[in-house]
Amino acid sequence: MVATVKRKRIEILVDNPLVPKIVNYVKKVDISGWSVIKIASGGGRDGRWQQDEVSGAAAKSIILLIANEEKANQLTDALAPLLDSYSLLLTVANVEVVRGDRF
Amino acid sequence: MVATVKRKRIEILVDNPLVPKIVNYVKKVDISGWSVIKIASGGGRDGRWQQDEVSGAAAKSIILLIANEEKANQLTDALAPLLDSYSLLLTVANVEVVRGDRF
Amino acid sequence: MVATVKRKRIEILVDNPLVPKIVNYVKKVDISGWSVIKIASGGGRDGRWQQDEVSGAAAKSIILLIANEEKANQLTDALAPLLDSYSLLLTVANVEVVRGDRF
Amino acid sequence: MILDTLTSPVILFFILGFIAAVIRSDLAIPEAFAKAMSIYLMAAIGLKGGVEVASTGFSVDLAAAAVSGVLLGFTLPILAFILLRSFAKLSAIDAGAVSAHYGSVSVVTFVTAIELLTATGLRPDGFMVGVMALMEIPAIITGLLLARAYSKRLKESEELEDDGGSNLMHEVLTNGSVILLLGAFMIGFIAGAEGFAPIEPLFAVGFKGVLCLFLLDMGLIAARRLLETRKITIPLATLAVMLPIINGTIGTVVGTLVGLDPGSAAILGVLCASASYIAVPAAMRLALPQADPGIYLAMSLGITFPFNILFGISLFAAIAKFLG
Amino acid sequence: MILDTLTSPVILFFILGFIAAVIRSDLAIPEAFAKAMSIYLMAAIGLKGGVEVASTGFSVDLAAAAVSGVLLGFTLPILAFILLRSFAKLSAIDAGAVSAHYGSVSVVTFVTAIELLTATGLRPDGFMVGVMALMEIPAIITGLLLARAYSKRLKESEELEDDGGSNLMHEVLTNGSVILLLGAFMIGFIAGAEGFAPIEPLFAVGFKGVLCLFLLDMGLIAARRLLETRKITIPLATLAVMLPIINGTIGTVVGTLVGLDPGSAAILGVLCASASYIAVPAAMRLALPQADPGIYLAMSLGITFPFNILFGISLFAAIAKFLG
Amino acid sequence: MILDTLTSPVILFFILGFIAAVIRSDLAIPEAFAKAMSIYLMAAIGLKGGVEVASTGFSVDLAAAAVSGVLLGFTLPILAFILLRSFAKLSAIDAGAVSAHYGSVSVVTFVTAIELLTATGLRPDGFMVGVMALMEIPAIITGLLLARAYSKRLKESEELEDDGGSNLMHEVLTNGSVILLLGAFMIGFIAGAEGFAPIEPLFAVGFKGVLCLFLLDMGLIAARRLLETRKITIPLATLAVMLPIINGTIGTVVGTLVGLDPGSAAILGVLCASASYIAVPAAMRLALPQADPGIYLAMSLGITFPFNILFGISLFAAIAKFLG
Ligand SMILES: Nc1ncnc2c1ncn2[C@@H]1O[C@H](COP(=O)(O)O)[C@@H](O)[C@H]1O
Ligand SMILES: Nc1ncnc2c1ncn2[C@@H]1O[C@H](COP(=O)(O)O)[C@@H](O)[C@H]1O
Ligand SMILES: Nc1ncnc2c1ncn2[C@@H]1O[C@H](COP(=O)(O)O)[C@@H](O)[C@H]1O
Ligand code: NA
Ligand code: NA
Ligand code: NA
Repeated sequence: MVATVKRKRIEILVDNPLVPKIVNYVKKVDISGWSVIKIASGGGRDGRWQQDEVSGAAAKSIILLIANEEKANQLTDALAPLLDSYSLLLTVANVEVVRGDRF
Repeated sequence: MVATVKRKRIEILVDNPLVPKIVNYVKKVDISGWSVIKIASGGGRDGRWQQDEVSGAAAKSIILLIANEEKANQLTDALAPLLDSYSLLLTVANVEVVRGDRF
Repeated sequence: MVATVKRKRIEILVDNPLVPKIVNYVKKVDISGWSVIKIASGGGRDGRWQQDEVSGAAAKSIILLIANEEKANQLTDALAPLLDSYSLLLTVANVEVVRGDRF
Repeated sequence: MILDTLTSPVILFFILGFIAAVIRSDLAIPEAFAKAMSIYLMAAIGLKGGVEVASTGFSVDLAAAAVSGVLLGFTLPILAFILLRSFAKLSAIDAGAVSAHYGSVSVVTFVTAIELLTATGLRPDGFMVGVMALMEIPAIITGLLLARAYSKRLKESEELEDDGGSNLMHEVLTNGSVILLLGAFMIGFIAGAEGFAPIEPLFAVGFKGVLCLFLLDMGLIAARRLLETRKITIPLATLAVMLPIINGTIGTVVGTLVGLDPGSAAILGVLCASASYIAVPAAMRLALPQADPGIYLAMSLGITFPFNILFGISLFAAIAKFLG
Repeated sequence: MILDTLTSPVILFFILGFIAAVIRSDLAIPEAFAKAMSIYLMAAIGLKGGVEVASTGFSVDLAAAAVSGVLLGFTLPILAFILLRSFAKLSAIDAGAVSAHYGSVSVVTFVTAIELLTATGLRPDGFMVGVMALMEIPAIITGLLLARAYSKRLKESEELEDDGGSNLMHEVLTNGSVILLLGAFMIGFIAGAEGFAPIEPLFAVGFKGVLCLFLLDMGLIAARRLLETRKITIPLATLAVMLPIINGTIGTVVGTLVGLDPGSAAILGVLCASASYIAVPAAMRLALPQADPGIYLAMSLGITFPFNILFGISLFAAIAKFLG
Repeated sequence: MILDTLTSPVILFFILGFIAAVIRSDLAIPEAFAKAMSIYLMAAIGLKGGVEVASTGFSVDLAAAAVSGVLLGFTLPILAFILLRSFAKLSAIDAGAVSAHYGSVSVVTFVTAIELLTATGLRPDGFMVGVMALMEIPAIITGLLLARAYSKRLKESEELEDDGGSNLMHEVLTNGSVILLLGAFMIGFIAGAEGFAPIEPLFAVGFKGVLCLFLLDMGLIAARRLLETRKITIPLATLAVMLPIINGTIGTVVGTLVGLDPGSAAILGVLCASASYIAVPAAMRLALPQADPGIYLAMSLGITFPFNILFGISLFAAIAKFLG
């Protein structure tokens, strides 16, 4: 069987205009990379929304990150003060990464 | 270190026309919000498909939900009778939500 | 409460042109299906990229699979030799699948 | 006319798409572009139809066509249901879903028919756009009633979802393509030829070219559906060709009998012959989730659509000419 | 002119979209198509403006319009801020964000106004496109300064993000729509009428038709915003109508005073009356993340935009005519 | 001609995109819109080429151009491979991948060249579209053979993926752009001028305008590639300019020698000079996954494409005129 390593899978749900800001934090913590997935529609306390708004200001994305526990903690610590004002949704889960030593 | 709470991460893979119906169930269970991600293509027992069909009837999305265990159970109980006829794929995983008391 | 079964949630981050190749491996291992999600943008050792490139060669997708542990292992074993040359990112997590006996 | 048809660029692009999919090319039209083209085409035909009715006024023909169209929409699914049950041995649920598709209409088949008929001198009346919009819905109702009447399984589970009915009717009546077609028709009617003039360039200049690119996509989709399906039996494939022939002939004959000119009668035939692949599949997924989309999409998109584009339109034109 | 307005296809498509959303139709314009149309519209008006200035040359009017536009952009948010604080009881942060929207401009309102004014013989000068591009930014600065000056919460958290300022200015100055408008303006200016001729067909033929389809989408978006919002109080709704009336009147009067022809004065009024829903929301999400997007989007997209399209443009045209 | 080039709107839009990316504007063309434009452009040039050949008939020139194009496609990568190995010290795998790009062609460079040459009176023959489609593929084969012949690593791993070969040939021959170009060419040929007339408006009216917007996007993409790359060394950057000059000169000379008119000879030069960034990158990702996309995309998109658009086309036109 192939070797795996335990890593954290971080998902950050964020308004599109704020993605570059979050990515800057990711880079400061020196995580190897990131991937952005678009949310097509959704709803919450502010009611429903759909991606098809001329104003992209209310559209959202998920930033997906694989990182080791240490860097994951650094990142969540760095982002914690912004959670409310940016209304981020930040989740962390355990994953096995196959041959994932570089993450 | 920042405080986290344990929550459930629910993913429901569903045909696009049925998304609003599932969202109605989500609202009944009073989960704080939901996010929809488009599936670009895929395959299963019915063969391959791609998003680029004029008829959106066969296209699929994932509804992503963060909820506490109690609400997650309520939702899966409510959706269970529909799993076969709607051919849903419903998974539940554990996540840590950073400062996630409101979910 | 509804019955659930333990399964593996596999995510394979891969360049778009290679998706069909990976899907061939998925079929060989006889996993019941797969779903492809587009990555909108991202960054890694090679710098940033965005989906909006005329050349789709550098764009990426995630292949999402639910499978039992045995098939998950078969797949990761089969893909392991390709991880580096294809620069795949392959993660495996635990999920509960509701009424998921067919996966 | 069949030869004219087969060398028209509109049809050649359809064939190109079909061949590309068959040889497993990765040629693909982005989904957003395809939707944009279908919005453009629906707005354009709605507008043109409305402008035309604004200049000719309402007529007996219009009323006759509208009433026949709606009645045909309600009744044709019954015949389809019987054939699907007896000949193809479908379950009541699947037969109801498929018959709803064949009673409803395909916008692209309609538009292509308008182009081909106009090119051969059989120009249909402008109000047929309105008739098409009206014909999208009735078959859905008949199809559902048939499925409910003949399926034990459905009757039992009915209590579970009592709210389904009103939701469905709302969904069907506010369907995007119905609203856009009727809305553009109204706008064309209100604006009239004079108000339409400033926006005409976009909707006139691009129309046939856009139709070509759209049919390229439809060729890709139809062939991919057909190649991927595992649900089509020989009886089903046979019906996917027979139903358009039967329904189309009935439609053309009825059109002629109620006094439509040959072009409009042929178009009524095309509407009856065509099977929906946008409004109805979505409605069925919602109202009859137990029905198998693999069956109705493969039949309507994979077989009936190409058949109508390549042969059906010419056939009903010939019948209409012969009768007219 | 209001009646003319309400039977123009451009406006009828807006109304169609609005109604479709209100009856909860699933009609939707794909996001990529909407963005494509907005890129097309901005390139087209930029080019046309540049070509026009290339042939007429720079003039005193141009300078007067540009200076007034920029000054109005800087100052109008102050009035809005006062009203939002006192009358609608908004927090300083929310009031700052909203006032930035009302000081900035809406491209689609501008384009629609150009069409409607030209159709009624009040053709504005080509250089007003450049004025519009210049007016996108100043209000953002005033809005932010007001929020910072009057919000305790902001002052405290200021240390946290000291890099914010320079980032924001960069973001705002390199905003895609500003670059595209000014860039297309420059290209039109360099190419001149002769260089523009070969590409004119696309940008001339399609323009009004594309505007129709774009306004269809805007109608859908405006109504959905309004239906989904839970943040709009009666004072806020009142201001979303009063602010365009006040700002638009000021703009038209100023335009007339600095010597613009009635068409251009009316357009300056429309620019002042319109509220941004592309550039400014994105900037506010970045610079004032604590401000509630539910408020500023519902006001600018849900109320002010429809108000200006349906009534505002005609109102400022009337004022300009009366004064001119 | 260089000055004409640099003030043509088509080129100015490219420069605008380039500048926007350099100042890090967030201006972006939605992916679906860009793909839609590229489908439109390919369908349009394919159709026009086919219609033209239908009216002029097959000729010796056509055969000569096709044969030279294919032979150049097979052989030019060898020279590129040698220079990339010796001068830029690339691994055999990377050198094979890059040389395949430079032997193949860029559709947009071709289209832009057609526009610029036609504008300066050097109108190339219609059949060059077919030549371009034929030139997409040969270099892929040469590039792969070179990589396999000179890379130890590849030879060892060969057993692992024996099915690769047939899959790849299928992939390359059914590549979407090849099918669309050749298919539209065939349709134009079958339909002829008369059949083409009804759909011509879309493909004629919009063409140059769409090309402008497409080049705007290409400017953004080229500059972003260049800014983000970390893989470009000075020798690689030098070759990304030298290879187009060398290949383009060879192509123009060969074109003149086999008897093409100056316009067509210049276009053959442009085809040789241009580097693929659609078909070949996808094929390389599949067939040589070990090759670094960061290198070949940065060279072909980031340097060679802008070089050809801004200078290369004018250069080969001058050479062709001088020789012709
Ligand atoms: N740690 C990570 N987490 C999530 N996505 C990643 C990560 N590292 C790389 N990626 C994705 O993989 C792509 C290629 O990464 P690389 O091979 O490092 O250039 C990036 O553009 C990201 O989309
Ligand atoms: N519990 C949740 N699970 C998944 N997504 C959520 C959840 N709550 C909120 N969201 C997403 O976050 C967005 C903003 O939520 P809110 O801040 O509650 O308005 C929503 O539109 C959803 O896309
Ligand atoms: N094991 C699986 N993992 C991920 N997605 C799946 C799986 N099985 C099915 N799917 C998705 O569900 C769709 C329908 O599957 P099926 O009902 O088997 O035809 C497929 O097209 C996939 O997108
Ligand atoms: Na029918
Ligand atoms: Na304003
Ligand atoms: Na080349």
